[in-house]
Amino acid sequence: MPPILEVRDLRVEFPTRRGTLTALDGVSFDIAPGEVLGVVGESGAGKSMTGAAIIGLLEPPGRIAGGQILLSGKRIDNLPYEQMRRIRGREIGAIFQDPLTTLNPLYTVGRQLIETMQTHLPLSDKEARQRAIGWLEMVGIPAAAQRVDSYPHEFSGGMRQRVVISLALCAEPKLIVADEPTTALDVSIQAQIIALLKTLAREKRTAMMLVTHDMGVIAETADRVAVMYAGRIAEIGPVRSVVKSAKHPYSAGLMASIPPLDRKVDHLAGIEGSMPRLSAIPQGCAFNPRCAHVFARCRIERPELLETGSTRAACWLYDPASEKQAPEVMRHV
Amino acid sequence: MSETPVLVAEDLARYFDVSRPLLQRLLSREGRRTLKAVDGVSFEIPKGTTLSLVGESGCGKSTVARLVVGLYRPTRGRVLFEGIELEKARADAETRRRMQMIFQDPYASLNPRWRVQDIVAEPIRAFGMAEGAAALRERVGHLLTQVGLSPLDGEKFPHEFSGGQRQRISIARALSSNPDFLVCDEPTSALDVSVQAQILNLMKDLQQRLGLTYLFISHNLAVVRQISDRIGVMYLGRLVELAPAETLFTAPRHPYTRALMEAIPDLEMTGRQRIPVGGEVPSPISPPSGCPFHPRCPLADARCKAAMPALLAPMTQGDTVVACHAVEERRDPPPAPAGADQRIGTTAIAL
Amino acid sequence: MFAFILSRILQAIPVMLVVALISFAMFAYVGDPVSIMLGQDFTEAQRTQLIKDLGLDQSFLMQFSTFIGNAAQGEFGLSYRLSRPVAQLIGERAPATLELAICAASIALVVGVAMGVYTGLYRNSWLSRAFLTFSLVGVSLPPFLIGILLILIFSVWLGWLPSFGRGEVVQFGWWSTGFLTWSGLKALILPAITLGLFQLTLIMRLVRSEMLEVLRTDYIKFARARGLGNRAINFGHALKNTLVPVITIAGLQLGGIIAFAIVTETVFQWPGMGLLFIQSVGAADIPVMAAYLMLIALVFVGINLVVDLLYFLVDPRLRVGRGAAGGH
Amino acid sequence: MASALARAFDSDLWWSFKRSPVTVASALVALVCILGALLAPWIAPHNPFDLATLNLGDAFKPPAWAEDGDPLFGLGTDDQGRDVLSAIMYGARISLLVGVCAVVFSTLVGVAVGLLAGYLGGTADSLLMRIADIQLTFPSILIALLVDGVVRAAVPREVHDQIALFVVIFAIGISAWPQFARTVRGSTLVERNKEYVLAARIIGISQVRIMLTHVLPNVIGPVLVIATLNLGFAILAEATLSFLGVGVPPTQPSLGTLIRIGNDFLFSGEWWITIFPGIALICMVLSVNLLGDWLRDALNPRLR
Amino acid sequence: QAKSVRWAASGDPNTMDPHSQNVGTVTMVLQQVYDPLLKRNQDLSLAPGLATEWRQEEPTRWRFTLRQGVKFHEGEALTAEDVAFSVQRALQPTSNFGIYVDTVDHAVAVDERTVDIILKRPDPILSNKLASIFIVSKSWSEKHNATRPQNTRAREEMHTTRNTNGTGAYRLASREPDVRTVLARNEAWWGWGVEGNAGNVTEIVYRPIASDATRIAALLSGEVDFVMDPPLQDLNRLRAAPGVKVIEGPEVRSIFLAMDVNRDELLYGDVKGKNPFKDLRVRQALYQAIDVQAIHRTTMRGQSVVTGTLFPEQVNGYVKAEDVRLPFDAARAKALLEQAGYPQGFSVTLDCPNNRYINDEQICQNIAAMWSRVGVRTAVKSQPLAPFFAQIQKDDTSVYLLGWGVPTLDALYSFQSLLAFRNGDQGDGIWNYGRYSNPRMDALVQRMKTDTGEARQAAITEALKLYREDVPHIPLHHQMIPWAMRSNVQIPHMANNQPYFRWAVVN
Ligand SMILES: Nc1ncnc2c1ncn2[C@@H]1O[C@H](COP(=O)(O)OP(=O)(O)OP(=O)(O)O)[C@@H](O)[C@H]1O
Ligand SMILES: Nc1ncnc2c1ncn2[C@@H]1O[C@H](COP(=O)(O)OP(=O)(O)OP(=O)(O)O)[C@@H](O)[C@H]1O
Ligand SMILES: [Mg+2]
Ligand SMILES: [Mg+2]
Repeated sequence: MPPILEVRDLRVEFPTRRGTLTALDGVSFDIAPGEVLGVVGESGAGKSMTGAAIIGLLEPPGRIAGGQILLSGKRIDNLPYEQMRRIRGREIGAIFQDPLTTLNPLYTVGRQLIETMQTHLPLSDKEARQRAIGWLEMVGIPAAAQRVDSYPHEFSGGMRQRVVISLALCAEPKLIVADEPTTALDVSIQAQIIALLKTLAREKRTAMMLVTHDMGVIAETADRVAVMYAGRIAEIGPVRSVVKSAKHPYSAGLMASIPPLDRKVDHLAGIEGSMPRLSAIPQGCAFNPRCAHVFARCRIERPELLETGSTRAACWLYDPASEKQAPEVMRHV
Repeated sequence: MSETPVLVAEDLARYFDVSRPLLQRLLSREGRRTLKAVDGVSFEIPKGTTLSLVGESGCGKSTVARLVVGLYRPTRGRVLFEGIELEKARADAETRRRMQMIFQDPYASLNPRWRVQDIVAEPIRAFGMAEGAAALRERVGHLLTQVGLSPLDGEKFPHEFSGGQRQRISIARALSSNPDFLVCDEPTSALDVSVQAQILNLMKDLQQRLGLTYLFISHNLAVVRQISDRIGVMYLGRLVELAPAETLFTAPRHPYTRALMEAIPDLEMTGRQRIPVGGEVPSPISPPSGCPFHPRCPLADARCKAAMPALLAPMTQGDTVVACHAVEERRDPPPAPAGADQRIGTTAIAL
Repeated sequence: MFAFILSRILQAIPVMLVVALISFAMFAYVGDPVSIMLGQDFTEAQRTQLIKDLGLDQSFLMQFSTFIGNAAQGEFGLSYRLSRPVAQLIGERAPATLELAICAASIALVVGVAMGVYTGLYRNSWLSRAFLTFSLVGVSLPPFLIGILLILIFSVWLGWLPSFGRGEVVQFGWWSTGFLTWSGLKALILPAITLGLFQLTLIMRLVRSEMLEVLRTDYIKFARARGLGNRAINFGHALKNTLVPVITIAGLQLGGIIAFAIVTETVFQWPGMGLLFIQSVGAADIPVMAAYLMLIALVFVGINLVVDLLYFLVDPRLRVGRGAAGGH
Repeated sequence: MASALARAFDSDLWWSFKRSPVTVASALVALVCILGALLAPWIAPHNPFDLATLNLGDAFKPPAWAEDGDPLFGLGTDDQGRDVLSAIMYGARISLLVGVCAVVFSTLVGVAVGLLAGYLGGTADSLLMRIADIQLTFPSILIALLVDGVVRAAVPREVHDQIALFVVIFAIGISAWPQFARTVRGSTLVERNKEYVLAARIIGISQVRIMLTHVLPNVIGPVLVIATLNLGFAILAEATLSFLGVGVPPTQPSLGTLIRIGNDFLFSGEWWITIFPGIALICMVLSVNLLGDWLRDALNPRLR
Repeated sequence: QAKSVRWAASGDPNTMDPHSQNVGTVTMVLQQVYDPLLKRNQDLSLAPGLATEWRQEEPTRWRFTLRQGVKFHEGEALTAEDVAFSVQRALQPTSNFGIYVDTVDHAVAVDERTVDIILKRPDPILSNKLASIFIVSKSWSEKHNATRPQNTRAREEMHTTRNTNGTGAYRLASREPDVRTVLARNEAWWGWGVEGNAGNVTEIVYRPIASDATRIAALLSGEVDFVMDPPLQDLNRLRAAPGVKVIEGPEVRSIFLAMDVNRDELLYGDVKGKNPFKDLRVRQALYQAIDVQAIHRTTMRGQSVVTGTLFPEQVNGYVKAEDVRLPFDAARAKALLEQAGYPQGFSVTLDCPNNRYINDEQICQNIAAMWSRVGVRTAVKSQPLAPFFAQIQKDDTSVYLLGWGVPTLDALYSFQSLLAFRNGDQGDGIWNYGRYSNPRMDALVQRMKTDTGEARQAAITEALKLYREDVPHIPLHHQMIPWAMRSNVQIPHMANNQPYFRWAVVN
């Protein structure tokens, strides 16, 4: 099946007073219909930026400086605003992190739903309202027929996130970009929202890019996962492989940092140091200053995504050419 | 334990008045409205151990923390610091010196206009613990080194540091007065996992080296597990279960504790469908009657709706106390939940 | 809703009392009406008699309570200067000031909001920059200078517009309006512009910054992500949200318009309350000044009430009591 | 100190300053105005305040470049034979003095009240803010007119002229403090619940000290912006009061008084008496406002 | 056809009651509406008004014969009763016109056409005074409950506050205080066609415009036809403006400075223990320090008559020979100061109104500069007229500027108010705030009150001489009042600053 979304070598830059920052550099991946791609990484790694670039809503002065984004085989990164607008909502839906602020407080949720649907679909007011109620029911809002005329502040956080999801889905897009949809929610509510997203994606065969820094959510929801580090993809592959046997030293360290629930450990593995600022990304592999397996080449040359068997990792350890110099091939922690 | 616990909370309660202004209240004929942020919480923390409190947002964890360090006065009940009433204890600088707090938000917990060395030195100055500028500088340098920073960093301002480094500065400040007791209110929840691991390691390390006592607050069960000796689960301002860490994870008793464990995403792709807790967290202004958890509880019956359960020790486990009618009446499923033993090798949690 | 309005009104009472006290206490000292009223020839006995007649020999508290009692009934006595009931005088002058204020406010609001929205949306266009520069010049020009310059240009040089007064007015009961005659409308233009210009620039700047603020919010981003059209986003979502703070400030500004009318009316000899006030200050006409001040306060209280009601209309979050909604 | 300076020149503020030619220009204009005003006694060609030097024979001389101009009086003379240029410099001195003092006064009051209200909260807060509300009920020039009238009546008249300046300063200053108080209170409410304040409280630092060393430095940023913008308003308010005839005494005219006096001669062809002070006033206020505007944008990270 | 004059000045009448307020702004409107017994010619001499003849029957009894066929605006015929009533009305305590009838005991109607006025004592200038008393209808006043003048002091409103019923050439058609007062021609007026009353104005619209600039702008832009008080500095421009003309003429108002010559130490000055103004040499010095010609030229723009005496020539009793100034001589002024013991000068505060007389504040500043130059450091304290008068009427001043008009056109009015010692008698010394006191002056004033003919003039002449010698005031100038109007309007200029529209012609 041809992928619904293809991202090729995406590069996003921010011109600032102290020179141009490269927020994303050479990001490439694709998502097939009905597939859930998880994107994880630490804060500032460029996860949201990737999402924003795909829906064409990079905050100025950020701009796409290179690469391509293709939706169903058509380039969309260079579309004029008006054409891109018709794609947003209709072909690509988006869900943001904070349900408390993503809804316009001055309009009823029904109005916002109807407005969205009528923007993209030829619906009469009555039909649209019917559908709005239907969508609210679908995302599990009890007494939807009455709640459709409520204002956002009359809903709790979890309920609001459901409304946001219904808004993202109501024009039946083929792809959903969900940027940390559960981070702002309580643990118990989080589970509800994830379950909902999963069900909807499966039922509607919608592809989904799920951005989060919660590995648990990814493990449970995603089919494949991309680990990002300093604006680049460090590793990408099937979720089971990444979680169980990450190949890139960073993803491996990340997994090891997660405190286990089932046992107490004396010392969490962790990774020393912290992610570099965009203005000071080291030459070569961005991870090299923190990497336990660093060798000369890492400091000079930037690694491409390399096949490691089950996943693809941007690490020279997996380049047959550098095998000789490499320290012993790392074992999964 | 024969030794006096470092901290004892007895029937601690704190209500907030969230009424509307008098005039409007009179006109719309509504009474005062109180928010019972914490309502009758009791626990003790023996020296050198860690008690953790977990629970969802708004359940009163931070309020307990603030009560314990004396930022709030309790509405009811009292706090004893080494057997002394907190108010009295805090009146004495020497005792005050011995309790410190670490906060959640590494961005708000450091005064952005102060240099790091001044931030760290503030308690030292306040308690007159260093004679002369040189001694002060040396001590600050030492503290910074202790938390894994360079003494040279003292010259900088907080905004020049990453979140994790700021949290270290926060810890350095807390340690600067040589405290015995640290209250940590979600010290890692604003941090990335890799950094969180560093901070947790650091805290554990310090506890071992300095014999600190922690009250540790988090909403993250996995984090709590790594650091606690005992864990209290809070729901709507009350403790619903208080148990040794191991016991809580191997044999959670309260339906809410179980639900929480259920809700944690599973890093092990078992294909098992999680069963999320239904419903929403009720508002603490108008909590449900009886057991506050009953609207969401699969085991709820008429009694749960009517009467508030007391925190009791169930027959089967020695050190655990649970506030649940179902547990008391043994209506609950068998203690060892399916999740715990099946999920061997599971790492999980919200980062 | 009703309770809300009632509570607002109750809250206004102490405000009005304080205003009454201030206006009374302050103006009781500003000038000595006695010497004005006596004219060129009088004896000492006449002087004492007059002081007694005016009640100026009574204790402060007595004078004040009399004042309040009367004021509550809209009774401010007779003007020292004009020997006519103050209420009537002010009643006659109010339409002129109110019409001027309404015009100035409408100009300020309509043009100010429009320019504010434009500069908010197109931050970097040259027109925006021109508007911004213009607005700064606007707040840097003293209003009296603007008035004088406008007269110089449009009345004296070009002879297009009248330089003073209201033109022909049409009387509807006690209300006299200049809106219905050609000369009345022409006479309105210069004073309304002078008065409105300052507020216009303030409102424009306010709307602009609120607009910039709102355009950055998550819900606007989300609205874009849903593919809504620019019009729907800018005017449906963004503008309405900027209204909430704009309403408050604009409300206060409108009060400012009435106060600044003093200057404008002086320059344009506009027969409104401000002119009456300044003339009264010159003659130490205490009753008129006190009444004027009370009226201004009342207008402010009224405006604030309207502002609160507008909040109600615009922002659904205010329609339920605080704390009833969930969420932390 | 040197490092502080170096840092200042390396800061974002300096950078955004350099980048905006309008701002640089307005800073220059403001500097010229301020220097001209401050140094007036030394650099002004005449001393318009010294009555003994005035000669009625010199009255109504047009600017030097005009036909009957006198090179001695660059911008001409007014009805009293005062040199307009000198009068402007001395007048700007008064205007600036009034403006700056009024702003400093309202800033001090406003910041103190705002800090107290925000930090103490509760009854003190509602009381102080209520007062601010009532004060806001009166438009500023009304307040100024009131204060002026009351003070004139309340103090013995020998001291009137000596204190006239202070009265104007007070009158203008008093009408602006609620704005500062509200802003400071707002930020204080935010700051005082920030964790660094809690940390200081746990240590047991005294409330006053916390207010001054922790809260104050963090709420002062917006105050600076408001203060700059208010400076323009204060200068204008002084001019307006003087125009209405209740400002500083006419023997020591401020710019506003000069404009009012000159206004009488506008139609009679002696335009320079009012136009030059008018231009000076506008330049001064405009440059200050431009600077304030820039400062506001530069300090607001979200506008970058 | 309709000929309308739009007329503007800075002030507005504050009542329409004919006997309540003796103020120029009131009179200028009312005298179009009401007639007095005697009217004035263009040179201010007396002419028959409602009375066609008048005679002094006895020293204390005057007889007036009324004009026939005169009707009030509301239709009733003028009778002797109306005249007697009007005089009595002016005598009421609430009247502000007492000074014009101070010698009158009462008035009686002898028959339909004859009225006798009985005096308390002989009054040489009664006829002059009666030219200021308007005649109202008795029946109308009684019907509207207005038999006494409106008491502005008691804050009352009467029918007469806003309504009129006179016999004059114009009727009050409508009135909005401070905004607009409209007068309509009374075609039935007895005077049309008589004695050169050839006016053709059918409607007068009066509008007060307080701001000088605005008033002038309105004239220039053609919004008004006639401005009574154009600012002096604008005269040149007005003269040059097409379609506008300026007519000039003297006003019976003199501007002078008066000094506190009573206190032992000045209230506002730095001389301790003595009052420099008590020293004649200091008064002369200050007099001679003033370059009044410069003020005349610059500040007054030629619109003043420099004077050395108390009142202008239009006033009865004026003596040309006494109208001589001490010469301007700064050196002499310094010398005099030195002789008086003030080689370093002293400081003093000059009180000054700023909206009462023509360029009052500027004149004060001029003088302050001139005095400063001879060493008398002068601070000017200028205020609007209300606080200014409030202050000086408490004698709370050291030196002040005052302007004095003489509505009776007789010397007594000035001497009595300004220079007599304040002894509690009606009118004596009530504007003498420097409390100048000279028994000789007081005696002369008493003589002016009773003497007639030559004897009286002798007293006045002597008083004027004393005024020059004693220097209780420093006289400056008599004001000139230019009127500005559109060229198609002709209104004769009057020294009492009153326009008489019965003479006005619009082309
Ligand atoms: N306007 C901007 N100017 C300069 N840099 C920016 C701007 N916006 C974002 N960045 C930088 O771009 C990088 C990527 O940001 P992004 O928001 O995508 O991170 P993220 O992975 O979503 O992090 P989080 O988990 O915190 O949401 C960050 O380092 C951020 O500092
Ligand atoms: N000062 C206060 N005034 C009124 N209500 C308060 C106050 N402080 C806390 N609350 C309320 O008390 C309840 C408990 O708050 P608390 O901060 O203790 O929760 P928490 O468990 O720390 O939540 P979180 O995980 O979000 O930090 C909340 O509903 C909160 O809104
Ligand atoms: Mg993000
Ligand atoms: Mg908390």
